[in-house]
Amino acid sequence: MKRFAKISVAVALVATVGLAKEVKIGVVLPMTGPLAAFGQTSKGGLDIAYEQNHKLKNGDTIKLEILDDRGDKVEAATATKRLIDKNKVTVILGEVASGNSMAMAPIAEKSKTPMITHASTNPRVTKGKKFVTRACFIDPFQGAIGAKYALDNGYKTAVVVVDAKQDYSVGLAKAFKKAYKNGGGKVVGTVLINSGDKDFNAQVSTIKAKNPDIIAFTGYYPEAALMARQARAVGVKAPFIGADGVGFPELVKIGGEAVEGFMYSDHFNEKAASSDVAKAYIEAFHKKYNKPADSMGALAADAYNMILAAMNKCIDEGKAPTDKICVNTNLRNTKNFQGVTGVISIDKNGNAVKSGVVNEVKNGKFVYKTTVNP
Amino acid sequence: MKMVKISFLIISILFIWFAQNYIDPYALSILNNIAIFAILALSYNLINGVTGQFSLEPNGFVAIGAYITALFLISADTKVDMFALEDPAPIILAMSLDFLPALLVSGVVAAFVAFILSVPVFRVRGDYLAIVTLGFGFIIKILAINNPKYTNGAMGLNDIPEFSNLYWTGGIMILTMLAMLNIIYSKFGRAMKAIRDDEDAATAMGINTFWIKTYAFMTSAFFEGVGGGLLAALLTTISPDQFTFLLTFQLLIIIVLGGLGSMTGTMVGTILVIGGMEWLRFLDENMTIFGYETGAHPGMRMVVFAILLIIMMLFARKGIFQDKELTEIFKKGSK
Amino acid sequence: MDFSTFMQQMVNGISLGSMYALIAIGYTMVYGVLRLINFAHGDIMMVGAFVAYLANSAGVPFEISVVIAILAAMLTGILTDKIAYKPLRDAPKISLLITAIGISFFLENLFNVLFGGVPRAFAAPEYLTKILHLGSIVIPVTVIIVPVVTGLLLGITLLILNKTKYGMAIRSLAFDIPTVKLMGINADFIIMLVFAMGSALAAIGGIFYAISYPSIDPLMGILVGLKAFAAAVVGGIGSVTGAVLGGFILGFTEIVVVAFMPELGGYKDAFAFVFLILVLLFRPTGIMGQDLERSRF
Amino acid sequence: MILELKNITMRFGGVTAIDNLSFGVKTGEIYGLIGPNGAGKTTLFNIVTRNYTQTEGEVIFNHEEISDLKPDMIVQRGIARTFQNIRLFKSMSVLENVLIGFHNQANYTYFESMFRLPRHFLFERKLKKEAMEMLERFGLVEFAEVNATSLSYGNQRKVEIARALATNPKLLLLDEPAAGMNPNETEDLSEIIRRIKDEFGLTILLIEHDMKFVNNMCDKVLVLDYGEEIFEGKPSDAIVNEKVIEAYLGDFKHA
Repeated sequence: MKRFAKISVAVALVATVGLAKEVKIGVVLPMTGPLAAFGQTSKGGLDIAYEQNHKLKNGDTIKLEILDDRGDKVEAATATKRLIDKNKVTVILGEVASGNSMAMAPIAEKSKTPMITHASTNPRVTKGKKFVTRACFIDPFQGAIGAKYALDNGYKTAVVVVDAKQDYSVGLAKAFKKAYKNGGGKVVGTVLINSGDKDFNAQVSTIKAKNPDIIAFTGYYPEAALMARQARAVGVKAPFIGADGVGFPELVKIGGEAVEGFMYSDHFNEKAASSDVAKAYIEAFHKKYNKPADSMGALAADAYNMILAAMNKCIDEGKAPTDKICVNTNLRNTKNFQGVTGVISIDKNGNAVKSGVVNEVKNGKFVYKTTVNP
Repeated sequence: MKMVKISFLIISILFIWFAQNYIDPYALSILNNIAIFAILALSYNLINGVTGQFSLEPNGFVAIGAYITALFLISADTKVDMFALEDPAPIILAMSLDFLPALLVSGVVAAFVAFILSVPVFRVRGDYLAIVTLGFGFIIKILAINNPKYTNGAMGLNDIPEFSNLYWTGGIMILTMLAMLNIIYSKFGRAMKAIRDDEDAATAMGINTFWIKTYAFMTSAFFEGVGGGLLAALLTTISPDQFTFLLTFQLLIIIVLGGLGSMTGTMVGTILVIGGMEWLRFLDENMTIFGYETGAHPGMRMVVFAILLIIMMLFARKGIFQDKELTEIFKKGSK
Repeated sequence: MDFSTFMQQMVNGISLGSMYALIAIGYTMVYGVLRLINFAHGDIMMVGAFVAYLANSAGVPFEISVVIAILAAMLTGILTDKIAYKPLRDAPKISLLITAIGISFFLENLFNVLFGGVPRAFAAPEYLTKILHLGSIVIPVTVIIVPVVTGLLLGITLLILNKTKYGMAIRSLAFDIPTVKLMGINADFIIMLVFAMGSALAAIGGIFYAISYPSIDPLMGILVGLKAFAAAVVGGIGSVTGAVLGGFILGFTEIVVVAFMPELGGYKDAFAFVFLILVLLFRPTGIMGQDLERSRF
Repeated sequence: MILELKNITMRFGGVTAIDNLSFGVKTGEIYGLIGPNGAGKTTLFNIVTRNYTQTEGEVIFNHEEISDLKPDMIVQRGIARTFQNIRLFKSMSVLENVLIGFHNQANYTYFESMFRLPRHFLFERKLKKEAMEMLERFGLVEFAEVNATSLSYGNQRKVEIARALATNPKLLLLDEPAAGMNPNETEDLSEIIRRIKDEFGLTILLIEHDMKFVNNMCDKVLVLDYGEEIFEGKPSDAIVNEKVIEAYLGDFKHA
């Protein structure tokens, strides 16, 4: 009887190798629209990881189905439904903006399709969801990094700028305020903006009136650059501190020297990466794009590799890599996964516990300052 | 002639029953989209095609309908958890209704807003109607963004229970079609067409054109509100940015392609445009034409549609059905 | 709200107002002559800003790329008229409006496809982005240049309209195109001139807008265009000075009111449309306008 | 006296179109308004139909001052009109055009139509019957389903009058009904006008240039020149009146 079992496993292996199936991963990214820079840089990192490896243990090849949601949450929801129902993908990778991910999460959960977001830091994306995991840290941690760094450097009073249109910004602002108050800082004001706005005269004059030591900007880079410009133009001297939504070359291009000294927390910085996985990725990145590797690309690569690792584990357990339940379970149980952005392990609510960095804009360049561990 | 109408009715009811049970989810979601856009286009055609008032109001009323229905459907504790900027106002927490009453209330509220809007709008003639209704759409969006206590602000609403299936969307589509045809084939429909052809002559016939235009505007608004509610319950997530002018632009293409003033034309227009939008999606994605990788160009689909609309206006201004109904074409043909 | 901040906001208000004015002039001229709301006009402003950006980043000196941008915008305006509006000269009003919307969508999405939706940094030369310090008031230099240039252009436009042969032809077209044609004036050439002038002014407005708010994207023309048209209606559609007046009123209100009551910030974009509805209710012809409704009996 | 106009003056900017004019029309009369082009005839017409508001003066219809009524209100009071250039509804059939005239006589509400309640059918049938009778009276039954604007000029004029009659008027205003018609069409038209006047007990106020038509139709005429009254009385007297001839001949002098 044993012989027969061995033969059938061999046959199964041969059979699967023979007709190496395609395993589809659905990817939803904002390739156009206000958040286009996030989408395009994420795809850059994903392409590197795909070139490095797109074969599973059993010979199946990975196929990426990438859809653009124009940075709009309804389009993100529709794209997710299309990927699951029409393209029959096994896993959904994406999205960047927390608002969009929160529109996608219920759809993935309802159809029991594992979904991993590589960059949405708002805790409510994975809250109460068994099929949604995350490859990046969450806002309470990132808010704490920014608050601690500001207080350590003697900025006692702060005005918090919130982008009322982005869940990411609202969540981050709440976390920053909590950590800043606990650390002894004083929030002297909150100012609302809407992403897509260009004129911040009103907000800037309110900040000038409050005259804080530091301005905590929790939105994305297009508005950050414009506000910095208009603040400097009105004579506001206080430095800005932001988060991963700000760390993009366009910040300097649009902001000019108004963004000099702009501090921000982030997932990854080339200089701080030590592991050989990271080094291989950075080297491949420089060869392909000859510009410094950014955090969005690195996170996307990590998420992609975590999916492959989970699928390979399913194959070891004798299940098919397209078995959504198995892939999801393995994804949720990822422990000490050596990724480009550091060691990643997923806790019980599907969030990643990992370290973060703080960078600063110094004459037009993003300079690494320090690393903060969970 | 009666037979033609009855047979159409039966065929569509059978089709809806068949589609809901036997078609794969993706195709079903397209059918749902077509049904909802048909409701919006049919009612939009009343004010635009039949009464000849060039208004750009749909996205405003669809937004009203979507928000009201969503707020009625979402349970109180989901609201508390979802509202991030400010806690929901007591009235918002108290709001809860079943699907049908929620849709009806959305329609009535939209119609009431239309009535208030019609006072400034119909006092004056011509192009200002287009700009004011366009401005109305913006004002609704800005109100939604700046009142987080009532609408969760710019982040919109998620986790809306998915009630919309083809029975609801298809059923209401049929009711909308019947209502529109009943209005057109009555003294009110004739009065609307008279206003479209020559408003002064209509006044000289003793028609109070202000009221007739307001009836048409309120009817359009009612069904656009209901359509908005169905859309919210289909997409399960809505946000202020979603109800932009693009929605009105799509409806414009539909009624122009189908034939301004023709309801059967609008049905055909909806199927062609919404089906086409989905089918042309490949234009946005990476295409390999003769081996040449074009790379993904999102937005190409809309460029094609914009060109299509301009060509249609230049060469086929009357649309497929002109302003005739299917039945009329049969009648004309047969004589 | 101390004095310096007040002056600060006054100056910003004038600058934004003049940008609206530049774009509003184009709307009012086209409407005055053709009774057509040129929905694509806002996007022509975007074309101006984008072409200036593209030429400049391709190494062309800023001043020349501005000229190229103006020419490109004029060409776009003229082509729009030739391809989409001329064949429909005597079609029902509704077809013209739908075609105008079609052109507007075509331009937006074409630029979106060609240059992607990524907001781009608009690099203006040093002398345009310098910041002056008058006592405690901090004034970016554009805030002075823009109103001055606008005043200049308004003067030139009025001069052309009132003093030149073509200007007279344009003004007469505003009353009755068929009769003007009878008098041997090539109406289509004059209409082309109107589109060219309107588009050129819109391009300049677009470039100034891009200098003050240096991130440009294909959809930047929509809202600004609509607000400029609302300003033209408030000022009195058909009257160029009315359009400029309307533009200033709108620009001024948006900046100053929001500066005094920051919590109204979110409603900034709605002011234009609230003005519009008020004007329609109480004075449909606008502040300076006269009733263009030709007698129908 | 069914219609009375007292000291009517109408100024457009600097131009005085009508200068302090007063006249009255008795019930059952066919009253003609004649005069050279630009004499103010159509302006006077539009004052009666309230499309224009006179600068000074009163308009009394059926002993009621109607100056502050809107154009559609005076139709319900019983004043119907036709237009100089026939303005039929181009997308509708002849029958539908006439049905528009009956609009206010069908009192069923919007919802009764939408939900097809009995009153809708009741009135629609009644309206259709009355409309067909009206077409019969004008000999247009065979064209009922035909698109109104595809008819001959004479027939289109008949449809327009039929449509005006459908509003059940007491006073019918005809703006150059015989314009552009050949002699036997004019004859046919004047015969119909006389018949409907008696059958519906109408009063008719008409503007006309065709003196032969005015002569055998009108009981009384008012001749206008530059907005002033230069003659009122029987048409036969008007033709021989020295001032009237001078006004018309004068036309050549001005040219």
